[in-house]
Amino acid sequence: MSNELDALYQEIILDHYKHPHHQGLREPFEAEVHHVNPTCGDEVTLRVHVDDGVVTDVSYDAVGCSISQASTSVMADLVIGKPVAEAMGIHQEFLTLMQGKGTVVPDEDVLEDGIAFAGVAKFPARVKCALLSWMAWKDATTQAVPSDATASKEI
Amino acid sequence: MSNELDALYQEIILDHYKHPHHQGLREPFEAEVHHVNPTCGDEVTLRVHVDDGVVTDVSYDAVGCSISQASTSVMADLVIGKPVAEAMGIHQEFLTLMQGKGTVVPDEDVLEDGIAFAGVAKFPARVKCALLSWMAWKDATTQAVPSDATASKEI
Amino acid sequence: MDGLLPELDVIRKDFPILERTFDNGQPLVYLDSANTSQKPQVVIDTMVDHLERHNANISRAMHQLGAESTEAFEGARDKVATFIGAPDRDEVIFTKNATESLNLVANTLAWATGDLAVGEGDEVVITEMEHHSNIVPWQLLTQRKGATLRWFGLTEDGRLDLSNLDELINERTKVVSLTWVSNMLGTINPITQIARRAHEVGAIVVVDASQAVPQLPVDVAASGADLLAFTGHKVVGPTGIGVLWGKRAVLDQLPPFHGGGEMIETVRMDISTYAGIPHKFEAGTPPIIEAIGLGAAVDYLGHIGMEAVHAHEQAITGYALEGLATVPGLKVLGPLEARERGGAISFEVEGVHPHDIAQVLDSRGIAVRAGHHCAKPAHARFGVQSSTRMSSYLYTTPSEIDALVEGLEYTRSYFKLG
Amino acid sequence: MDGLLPELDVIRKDFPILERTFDNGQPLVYLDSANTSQKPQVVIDTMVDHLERHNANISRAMHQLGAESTEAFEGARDKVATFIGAPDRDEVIFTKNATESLNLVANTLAWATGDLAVGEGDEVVITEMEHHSNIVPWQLLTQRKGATLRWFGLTEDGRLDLSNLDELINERTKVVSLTWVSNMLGTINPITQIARRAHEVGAIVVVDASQAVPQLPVDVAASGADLLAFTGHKVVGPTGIGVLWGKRAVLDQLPPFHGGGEMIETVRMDISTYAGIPHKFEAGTPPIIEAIGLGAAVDYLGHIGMEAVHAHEQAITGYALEGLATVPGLKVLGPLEARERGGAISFEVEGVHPHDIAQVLDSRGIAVRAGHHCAKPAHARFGVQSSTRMSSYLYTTPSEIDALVEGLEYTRSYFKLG
Ligand SMILES: Cc1ncc(COP(=O)(O)O)c(C=O)c1O
Ligand SMILES: Cc1ncc(COP(=O)(O)O)c(C=O)c1O
Repeated sequence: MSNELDALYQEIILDHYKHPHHQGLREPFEAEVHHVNPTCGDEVTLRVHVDDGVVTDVSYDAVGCSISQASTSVMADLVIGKPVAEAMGIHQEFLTLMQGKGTVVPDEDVLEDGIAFAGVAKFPARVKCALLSWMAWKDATTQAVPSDATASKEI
Repeated sequence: MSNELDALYQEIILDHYKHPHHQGLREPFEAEVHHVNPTCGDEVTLRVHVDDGVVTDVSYDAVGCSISQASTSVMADLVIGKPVAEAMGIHQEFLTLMQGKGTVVPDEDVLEDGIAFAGVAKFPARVKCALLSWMAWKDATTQAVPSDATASKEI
Repeated sequence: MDGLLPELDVIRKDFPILERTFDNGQPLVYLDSANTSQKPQVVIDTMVDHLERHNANISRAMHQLGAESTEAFEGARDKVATFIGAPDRDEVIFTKNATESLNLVANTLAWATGDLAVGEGDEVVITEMEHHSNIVPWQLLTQRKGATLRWFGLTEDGRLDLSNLDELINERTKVVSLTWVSNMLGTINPITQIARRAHEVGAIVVVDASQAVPQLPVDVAASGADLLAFTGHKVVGPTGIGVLWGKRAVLDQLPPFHGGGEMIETVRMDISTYAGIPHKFEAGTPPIIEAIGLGAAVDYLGHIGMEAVHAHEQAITGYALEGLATVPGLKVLGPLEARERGGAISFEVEGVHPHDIAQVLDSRGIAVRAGHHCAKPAHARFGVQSSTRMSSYLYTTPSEIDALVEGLEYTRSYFKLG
Repeated sequence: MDGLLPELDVIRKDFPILERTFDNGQPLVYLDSANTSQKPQVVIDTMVDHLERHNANISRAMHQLGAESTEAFEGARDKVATFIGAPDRDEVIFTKNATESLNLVANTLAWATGDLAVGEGDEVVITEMEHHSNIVPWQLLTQRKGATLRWFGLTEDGRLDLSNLDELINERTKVVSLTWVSNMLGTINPITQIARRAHEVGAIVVVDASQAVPQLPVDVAASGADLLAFTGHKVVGPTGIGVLWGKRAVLDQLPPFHGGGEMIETVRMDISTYAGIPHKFEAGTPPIIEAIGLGAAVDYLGHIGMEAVHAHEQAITGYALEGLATVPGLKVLGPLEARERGGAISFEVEGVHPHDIAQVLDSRGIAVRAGHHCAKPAHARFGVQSSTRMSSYLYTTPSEIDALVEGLEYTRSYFKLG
């Protein structure tokens, strides 16, 4: 049973959980959103600062389990500094991994620490935890950026 | 299977069905009621004329199956001419017979042709048919007679 | 006989109750499937397996049993969505029966604001052949909101009288709600044509598909319906489960129905926010086992194929119409062509009341329905209080129809009709 | 240990799921009964027997199967009435779950006229420890009718703060709705005392007995409730069935809930009249199999005896409270005395999130619930987002509690807490 758990709770996840990156709410920002996981009550308030098409900052205040906290930290690492379109691509890649029920092999070049979440995809009840802040980020970024800008770049 | 049916469809019942007594709506009357069996839609409009504590007339217009039609006819035979309290007693006796699931032995002195309904008590779905007009009669009579009058006499 | 299901004997073996014989030795001849259908073993076994091995509450439970239960429940939603051609699985709302589905719509419309709101001067249109479950909710809505209830009348042969279609459905019409297949007359209504007119004037279309989903291949997206209701127990599924399908755009506009667990996003003492569809309309612990049973039921029907089920129903209905025509004094209420109707056939026999017919048939093991079949206005339209109704399904055999016709002959002789 | 059910091993054998082992070889330790209870074989078998031999629609069906089905369904109503001490069997309304029962009350009150009508200036009183299913319906009612929602706060040890009882329940109060036993804190509330005050000011009292009926001997007539709700799946019955009990005088005054089949007296196109209770509130084909399953469930519990079930729950709860007290950093939310609480125990463990606790326990086969347990306001009151909850039932053994406590120790070590 420990193996099972270890597949879920990778060291990387526990590290991010204990020492989350980019935590806190900062200025400036163009959009702030508040997302909750209705099932368990986990919450995140998240701000996005986009400057000249680049995700310049993601700041947040979040309450939740190790998976959701670590996922928020990894997400911030991954998207900060990236052009919006590229960041959206990473979001899509992470989404595909999470919805793959454990059958998708993650690409470390794209997802970096995010590959540690491959094990989460086998625990359907935890997928929502891992996705909470990614969904919040996408929502906020879509608000922060004029929609046709994102759309056209996404192609 | 014919035996089963014959227990239900006694000759007396079929006779009353084909030639119902006291049919039609007449004057005078103190109360008129309209009852329906919500399950099947059978209906009866029934009038009661009480004179000096005696059920002087019961007149009706009814749509329904053989059991409900025959029961109405037999009921009218039984209560017309009886003091209200005595008629209420007969009503109670018939009710007991119907609710007895076939275990109650009817008293021919009280129920006369009504004893033919003993077989109906074994068919739960038909008990409502047999009781429709009796319930209507009780309702109308209670309206026609000041309540304490009935109550005190019922003892 | 053309159109009968090829392996009817094998299909009958799937339904344990069909082996039932009564105390008097008579085998069951079940001709009351429009009232409720019988259940194949696979539906029963699926429910039992879940109860004995996987039972847990859903969504909220994160443990293994909870995950298994959630997967089975949401899997049933996928199956239903596929079965009725729903473009989006989240558009499938689980209710307790068709009646709740229809009331859900009428009740949320009562509190809706914006385009969907129903108020004074607005009209709701139904038909004279509706089941009470598609009449009373609209009476309550229109009475409470000061709107007007109107309805299509019926022609002598039991079809909708569409001669005043354009007047009846007009600029004031907010909702048109009608049955796809009548449970009393058997009539199949031209819902797509009526929906077209309704959409022209901006009304939403609610379809009561309680008798259609069991009998016809149903494609909700092509039907013209904005919202569509049916009930589990008539599609070889269990009781306690119904479905409301609706277009996302319409469902999103409606306010929540019941308040409680599962339908919320967040709750504070003073105010709450609500989840998206389907959960917004599924307050409380849903009928979990029942949804799972329904999933197995639509799988079963899907496996046989609804085209085949429909062909079987038409063959049996045609054979029954022929047989019934031989009974003296028998008059069918509704269309006389099998091709234009569903498998419920209501009729009168001169000189015997429907209860008495049903009683005699019952003594021979034949189960039919007698009464108003929850369609009093349609009965009133034809000047009768009640009727006798036989209704077949995929397990019905021609010899069961023969038994019915013989039973009716016997009934006439029992009641000494010439 | 005092109070345990004498033949616990035999009882456990009645529940097939308790023999379940998971893929990793761990046997199931089911400590999530406040979420949903497991089902004894007799409940499953009763449902299967009905489906395989007696299935038919009720009331409306007059044939033999219909008579059998109706008798079984109405027999279940008698059983439930006896089980909860209802003075009149017609006061027992079958719904789909407790949530529907509570919404039925709030929804019909929205359309009530006369004494029961709720409008501007009127107040509805609930408590901060309610399940969402007893919060959201009252928010919707008060918002829609312009009335005011008020609530009892909670004391630090998880009880109702009754210090402002007389102010909170006052001449403006129309409805007081509260839970008998909290599903999060385990608190047993003094409902009779509160009902007395409510009746002084002429308010009606609605009791959410979802956690009380499974655990306590319940006598509705003595409880002080005017209306009382519970849910089948928590009393070893199936999903898809709930109960609303109400005093006849109150139920008679309420307008109908959903419109449709079975709830009518007569229907015309323009207007309808309605049946008396219980049918007035049971539109459509009811959850027949589910009601019959619930009948078998309350028979099963009645046979064991609710005094004995309650004593067992108290013994296990006491043992669990002791065991949990040995886990470093663990804090129980709610009363700490087994005698004053039901069998749901929610707790926090410093340094580990409830999801992570539940996940580690699950890997050892132990099923508990993590989250807000549909009681967000009560969690907010104690400054937490979520908690872990263990909940026992009549089949729970002391060694399962030992497994939980060991599992919590293991969780702490897994997450490297000192
Ligand atoms: C106290 C309480 N009230 C109401 C409910 C709602 O019950 P259901 O989900 O069966 O409607 C529950 C259970 O979830 C409960 O514990
Ligand atoms: C046409 C039609 N509509 C609605 C219903 C109601 O279904 P239920 O009683 O399952 O809610 C029925 C069946 O009784 C029906 O035949």
